[in-house]
Amino acid sequence: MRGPGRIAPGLLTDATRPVGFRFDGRRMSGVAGDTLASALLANGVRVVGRSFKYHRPRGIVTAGPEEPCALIDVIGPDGREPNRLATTLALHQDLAAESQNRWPSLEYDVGSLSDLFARFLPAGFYYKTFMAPGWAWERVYEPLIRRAAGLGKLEAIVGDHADPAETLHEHADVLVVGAGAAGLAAAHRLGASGLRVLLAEQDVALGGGSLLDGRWDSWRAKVCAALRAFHHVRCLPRTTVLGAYGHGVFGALETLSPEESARFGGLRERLRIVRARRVVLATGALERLIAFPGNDTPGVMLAGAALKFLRHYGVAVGQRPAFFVNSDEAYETLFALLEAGIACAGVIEVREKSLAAERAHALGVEVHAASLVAAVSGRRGVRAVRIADLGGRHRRWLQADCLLISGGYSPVTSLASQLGAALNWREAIAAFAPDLAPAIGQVAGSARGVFGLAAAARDGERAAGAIAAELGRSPSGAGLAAELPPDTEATVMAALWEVPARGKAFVDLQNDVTSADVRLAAREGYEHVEHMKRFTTHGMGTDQGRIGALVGSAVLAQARGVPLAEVGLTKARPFLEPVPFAALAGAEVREHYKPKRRLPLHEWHESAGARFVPTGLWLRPLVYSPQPGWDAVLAEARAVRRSVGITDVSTLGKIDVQGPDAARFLDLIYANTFSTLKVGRARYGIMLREDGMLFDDGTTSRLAAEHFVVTTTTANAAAVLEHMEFHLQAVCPDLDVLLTDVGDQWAQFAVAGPRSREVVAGVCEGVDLSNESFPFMAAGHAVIAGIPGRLFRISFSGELAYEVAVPARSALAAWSALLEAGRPCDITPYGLDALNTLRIEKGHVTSAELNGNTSAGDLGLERLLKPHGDFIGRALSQRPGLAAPDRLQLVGVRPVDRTLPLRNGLQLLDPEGRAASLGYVTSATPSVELGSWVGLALVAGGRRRIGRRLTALSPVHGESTEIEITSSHMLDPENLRVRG
Amino acid sequence: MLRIPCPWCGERDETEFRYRGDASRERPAGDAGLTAFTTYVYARENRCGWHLEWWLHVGGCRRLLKVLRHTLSHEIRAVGGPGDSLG
Amino acid sequence: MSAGEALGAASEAPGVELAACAVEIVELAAFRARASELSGISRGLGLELAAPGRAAAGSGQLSVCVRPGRWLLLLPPDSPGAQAALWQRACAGVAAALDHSSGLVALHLAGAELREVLSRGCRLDLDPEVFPPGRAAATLMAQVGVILARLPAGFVLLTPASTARHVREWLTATGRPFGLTAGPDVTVAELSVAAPAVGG
Amino acid sequence: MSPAAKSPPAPLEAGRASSGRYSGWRLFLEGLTGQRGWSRAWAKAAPRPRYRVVIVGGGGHGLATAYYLAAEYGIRDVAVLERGPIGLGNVGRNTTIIRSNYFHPENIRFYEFSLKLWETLEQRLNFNAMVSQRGTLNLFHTEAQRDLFTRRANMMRLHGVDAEALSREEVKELVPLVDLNNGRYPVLGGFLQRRGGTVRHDAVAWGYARAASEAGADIIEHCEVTGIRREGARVSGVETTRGAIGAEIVCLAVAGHSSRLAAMVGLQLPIESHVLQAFVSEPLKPVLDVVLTYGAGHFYVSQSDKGGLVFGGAIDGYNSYGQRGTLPMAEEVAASAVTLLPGLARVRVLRQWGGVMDMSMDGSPIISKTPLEGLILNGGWCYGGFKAIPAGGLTTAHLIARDEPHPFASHLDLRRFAAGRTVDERGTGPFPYAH
Ligand SMILES: Cc1cc2nc3c(=O)[nH]c(=O)nc-3n(C[C@H](O)[C@H](O)[C@H](O)COP(=O)(O)OP(=O)(O)OC[C@H]3O[C@@H](n4cnc5c(N)ncnc54)[C@H](O)[C@@H]3O)c2cc1C
Ligand SMILES: NC(=O)c1ccc[n+]([C@@H]2O[C@H](COP(=O)([O-])OP(=O)(O)OC[C@H]3O[C@@H](n4cnc5c(N)ncnc54)[C@H](O)[C@@H]3O)[C@@H](O)[C@H]2O)c1
Ligand SMILES: Cc1cc2nc3c(=O)[nH]c(=O)nc-3n(C[C@H](O)[C@H](O)[C@H](O)COP(=O)(O)O)c2cc1C
Ligand SMILES: [Zn+2]
Repeated sequence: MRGPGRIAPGLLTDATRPVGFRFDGRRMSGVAGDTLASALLANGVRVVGRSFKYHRPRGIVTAGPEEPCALIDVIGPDGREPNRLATTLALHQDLAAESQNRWPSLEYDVGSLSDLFARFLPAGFYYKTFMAPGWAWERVYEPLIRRAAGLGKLEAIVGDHADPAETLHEHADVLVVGAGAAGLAAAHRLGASGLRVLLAEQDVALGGGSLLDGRWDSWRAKVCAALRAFHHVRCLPRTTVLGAYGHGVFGALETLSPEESARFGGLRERLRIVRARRVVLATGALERLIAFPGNDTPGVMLAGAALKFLRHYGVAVGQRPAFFVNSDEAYETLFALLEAGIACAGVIEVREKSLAAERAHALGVEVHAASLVAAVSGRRGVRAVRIADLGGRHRRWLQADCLLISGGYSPVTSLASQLGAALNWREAIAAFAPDLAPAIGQVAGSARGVFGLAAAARDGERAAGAIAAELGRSPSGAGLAAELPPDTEATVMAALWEVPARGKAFVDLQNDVTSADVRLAAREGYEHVEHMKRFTTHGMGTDQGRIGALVGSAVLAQARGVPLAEVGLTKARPFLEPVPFAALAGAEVREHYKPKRRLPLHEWHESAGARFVPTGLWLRPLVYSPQPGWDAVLAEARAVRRSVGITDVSTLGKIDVQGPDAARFLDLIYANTFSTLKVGRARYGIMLREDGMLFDDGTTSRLAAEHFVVTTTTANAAAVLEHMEFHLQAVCPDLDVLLTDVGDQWAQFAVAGPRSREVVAGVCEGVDLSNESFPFMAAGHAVIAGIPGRLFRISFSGELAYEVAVPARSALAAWSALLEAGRPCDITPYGLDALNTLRIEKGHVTSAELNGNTSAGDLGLERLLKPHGDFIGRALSQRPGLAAPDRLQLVGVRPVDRTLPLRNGLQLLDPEGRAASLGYVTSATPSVELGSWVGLALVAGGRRRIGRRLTALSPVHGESTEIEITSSHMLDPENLRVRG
Repeated sequence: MLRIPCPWCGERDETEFRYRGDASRERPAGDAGLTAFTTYVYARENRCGWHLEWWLHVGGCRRLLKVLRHTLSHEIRAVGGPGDSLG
Repeated sequence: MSAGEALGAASEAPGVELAACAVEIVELAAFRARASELSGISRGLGLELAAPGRAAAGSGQLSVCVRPGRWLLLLPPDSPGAQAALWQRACAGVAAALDHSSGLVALHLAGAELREVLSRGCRLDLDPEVFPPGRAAATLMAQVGVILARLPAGFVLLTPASTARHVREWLTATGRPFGLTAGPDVTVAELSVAAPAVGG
Repeated sequence: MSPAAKSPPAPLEAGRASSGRYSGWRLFLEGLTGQRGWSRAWAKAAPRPRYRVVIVGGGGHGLATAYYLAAEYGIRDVAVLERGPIGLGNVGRNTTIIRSNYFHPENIRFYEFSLKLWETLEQRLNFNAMVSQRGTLNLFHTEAQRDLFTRRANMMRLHGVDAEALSREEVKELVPLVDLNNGRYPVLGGFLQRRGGTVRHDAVAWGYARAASEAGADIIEHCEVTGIRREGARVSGVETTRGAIGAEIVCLAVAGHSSRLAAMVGLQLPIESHVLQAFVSEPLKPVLDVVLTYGAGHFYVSQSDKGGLVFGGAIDGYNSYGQRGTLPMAEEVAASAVTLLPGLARVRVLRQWGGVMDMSMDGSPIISKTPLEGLILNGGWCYGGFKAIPAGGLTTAHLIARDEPHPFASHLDLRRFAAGRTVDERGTGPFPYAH
């Protein structure tokens, strides 16, 4: 047998449970516990995809989430899911995977032609060409580039299909990230100190590097059992910490096991938001790449990955591996493979000598000391490697079916640097290691450059001890350090970044960035590491350059002639592992994107055939008819004008204002005066923002000397309450006032129309509704259909009208009683559309006019501004710009040809004059009273233009209408009806 | 993500609060004139460093908090009520 | 198992149980510097006002304090507005008494897995050591304002009426994998029976 | 001032290496010799003791201002001082959208001017910034929104700017990924500006730097301005980490750091610094051919030429100088994405970052003189200053060279706040955290 295959049972696999799957249509079989990568290797598959830019054949390089190459598409019942990592994807029955970025097949890919032209396509080539002719970019070049770029294809089902997702909130004293020797030891000691611990491990099993060394099995079992016994410790395998967000907040992504997934209705992952007082970063170290020609050949793999495939899955990644290494750690794979009966082609070792090389030699392995790999032969799989001396000069070819490489180990520093840790250069390991502030937490184990399992475990205990002490706990019980299997003595590694030889040597295997690209960047002045990254796209792939970042920096350092420590690494950002939109989004999507606020009478409106419209969070009845068009709306509005209608205005904001200083407070908040309002009366009020612009309007009623109830617009209900609370607490904290949101407590209905008095009188016992005793703008307590409530004589429609308020629980009783009382007058429920028609006819404003850019003067409300005394917005409302004669002012508009419609958003132009717009239509409606469409508009110096004609244009609709400017009070300008 | 220690409710996620801006400015007296109000409304020190600011705990106790926070590191050094000077 | 957990879990059914809770809700809001007077008045009416962040019980009623100077009283069902009027008269000049019986909806939640369910929407630390019976807090859950009070027999959850259906649906959906069941309505007397005295 | 009116090519200063012309042909030739013939895109200049104009900030606006000063107005005695490497501020971290769909006619004019400059920029700079006019589509979900967009589109059309109203069906056709009904806030339609699109952000900084450098300006990196010198009522230069530099005119183009620079002369600006976050997904084959904005929440998205979905949402909403992302924003933006485009549910998000923006008190930029004579401010760009880089640079250069505002930027004067002539696109008032 040549090439990879399964040779033994693995730690994580169950050979008795075969699992069938497909790759590129081919049926294959793996076993339970496999990842797709281990199963593919077990089936002898070497090439799994094509690279991003040059479409070169690529194989599996790592055995974990750091994988740059083995990205595949998974085809499931819900469509095609792109860019899954074969190295972390748990194999399951009938999994269908497809290689990507190739056409027509993985074997023969037309895109690989670009590899032939690679010399003309260096990093950033597109900045230098494709500039002319201008139109060609969008039509020719860009589509080509786009099609060539991208990795996987997205063909998900669009429609009702939604992925279940959920977000969990977690709290702990300490979050331990990583369950290797360091993390396990730390969690154990923290647990023993009585601290609440959360241990997150991205892998399916706890243990990290200790899983790779059989001597550690009993220690690990013991620690895991101890952790399970602590009630304050929770272990979360399959959980990757995605990012560190400060203030002890971390995001973590848990991938559910199949059983857990079934329990949660197909949920695939959950986002855990962790809040912890301290963190232990025991995230380990990642093996890194070496840049040499052919380092992307399928079959070139990190040595540690080969060990993991062997131990976890019983898969040998080759039958005749060669090694290219620079540290003793990498020999662990060699020894394990030898033990498993795999003969080794030889070790190409950078160092002159080392303890590990001596051990290898003793086992009969040929070690080529002080040597490099200068080339790899075989395009679809390693066949031989060329051994060279340290100067890159050829020595000989070595036959091998795979090449296991190791450029040393770099601590995983991303979370630490997100937490503001400084990264220090450590010559002994040729890598950066972080230093975390103790107030945030500790870094432990190989994440801190402490290599070796026993050393890491001891370091984990040290970190835990430091944290426990800082949180005021003393660890109880003996540590586990005494029982650790000793680390093997090791010779120090020798840094090796790049082999001096011709040919494409990749520093980023996913984005096809070569060391030559990095040098080109330096030559062109993109010499800062962040410029180099952006110019070459180094480290910008899904793997974020985890195994190649430092190599790229090293090549750059060499090109610039400065130390690597000075070049540094690019900025590390969330997410440590690409995270599905669905998982980030959680459950509050689509139907549940925003909560629905429902009226107390929601069900009644529904049964009455209301069409609902979402307004903010509310669902409001728009019109009581399924038919689109104006007929139903106008019928409702007409009922109000002719007889009586009833509408649910419970969405209005209602704020209860009480206290000895309530009136004074309202005088400050409102532009008009409320201290002069009599008990039992209501007043229309406007409030400004401090910059002098209108903020909100509504009626405020005085129920008692020190008790007011304020109504706000629906849209601004929350904002107005906050505005009031802010000013009460920050600006006039001396006032004794209580503000309470009573919006949901009260249901409120407007009964409007010439016959509204009869209807209201029919349900309010013992109240005299005559103009004398309950005139326009009267307000007070009332018993409505036997329910203690409130009655206001206010009108938004311009008709004689009342607003009735009852506790929401009694809404249906009151509403039904009103309908019953209104039956003789044919009382008609009306919706938001009719409400709008009525208010436009009357010239009342809503958010279309109160748009944040209008002043009281603009809307003709300047008479409401109190002449004396302070109020919010007074000073800046007097700025000269707000009095400019060309400001947009509120007016009415009507089409000159009364048969023509208007629409909102029409621009208004002087028919004779220039093309500049004079203003625009804010709200328009067919009128029930005036026999044409009518509208409100904001027009430059509009009040001066009343009676003039303008052209109303909607170029996007190809419409042009002549209109005439009228007063905004188009109906009953003397306001007689409301007083009727 | 900020975790703001509300004196009334304890430490809470930033999502429970509504930011209300710079708390170092004081509203001028009503008759202080246009310039004073223009400065109050528009001019900001906008410090990169320790910043005194308002947060309204709308998702909790609905009290207005004064918070001393570092706008670069986001460290929160002190939290109090409107009357407290957090220096 | 912590003391709190033992206390809480002992009486809890497995899974999660959701029940309606019929109560009158009155909010007392003290005017400036009148809080202690208000406590006296309340005590006179047989109800101890809870300390901040707490829930307290007395003679078939509950008081919950999640805002300084303000208390929510959970009282037995009565005719609309009657309780508010009664308290209004009792506290005149000292505090405002506002009826929220319509504005807030009360739910009762219990069960061994309740914390699992709540942790999917509530950002508070509900570990019984941190949030033992007798604690109360206002917070957001499923994007909506809620008031949570932990009692020996589970949680009382108050939420605005307009979003009550949303919260209920959310609880039902989230609780499904944990075997959520609908329990019989709970009365405030049942709730308050075992509640700790002032200050929890 | 027509952007096409070129001043004669500037003679290269002695010792200043030219990177030569870029072209496909040259790329081919270089390919034959191992791409060895390229030299630095812009000269790494060292500071001289004085310049006529010192521009603080090597972002898009600073570099563009230097370029137009030299190439358009013949002022070559110019230095751009950048505290780090150029182009890593907001110009290097934004979501790259260009468009000119604004409400205020003054803004339409200004941003349309910019869009026009984008359309010929690459030929002019001889640098392919991948100006891609793929269209910007704003969806609406309420009638009120439709009305606002109608009004805006009509205003644009009156100014000769392209805008189209799309029906639901047309939206679906253009972006099949959109779920028109999406549960909570159905899509009612959209407004499309076909000439809007995206530009490769880094290339903008590099292209302007290269062109400015060739035209004679000094691009000085790793030179942080630590103080502003004044003589009486006039500015006289700056203090930097590389020594003092004299100047007749000092122009601040430091975006999110405007207040810090202004504070050096005791000036408080109507600006707050807030963080806007952005995200990028794993690369995909083409799925989205327009820039799309959701109208029922804060979310917008486009697909980069590399294949990543580039998207973002609202600002964090509190003063911040930390270029980092937060978890709640990631959740919120993703929730909007999945709601509007359920097909993205399984797509993975790769990276999250933030940028510090100069949020002005009315949401419009400031290109203006300041109370200190000779000190010019280019700032207040909020989250929309990338698209404005060509026009911002050119009009700032005009203000410096001609001592009077460019007609397209006269509404951006700093005095508009006191005068009550704010240009508030959103009507949110002086609350940058609410913009
Ligand atoms: C996430 C995000 C998305 C955005 N999306 C868009 C979009 O789609 N479309 C759009 O039009 N706009 C967008 N913007 C806004 C746009 O990026 C900015 O408005 C614009 O880039 C700001 O101008 P600038 O390029 O000159 O700023 P910057 O690039 O920030 O330049 C300012 C420079 O000044 C330097 N500096 C600061 N202090 C000093 C000092 N003391 N001395 C020397 N140098 C100093 C900085 O280092 C920086 O390089 C977005 C912004 C962000 C953050
Ligand atoms: N094989 C070698 O030559 C070599 C060299 C250096 C270090 N190491 C290994 O380092 C180990 C030292 O132990 P250690 O505990 O420091 O490291 P470790 O590698 O054993 O454990 C780190 C663990 O953290 C997990 N992890 C990393 N990032 C994570 C994240 N964001 N979220 C959740 N989990 C995350 C990893 O999956 C891993 O299990 C030893 O196993 C040693 O063998 C090995
Ligand atoms: C339009 C655009 C596209 C990007 N595409 C990628 C990408 O494909 N891969 C990647 O890792 N980062 C990508 N980034 C993010 C950058 O790597 C980087 O995070 C961002 O520019 C901010 O810089 P900083 O993270 O170094 O602070 C992109 C950024 C932008 C603005
Ligand atoms: Zn609070």
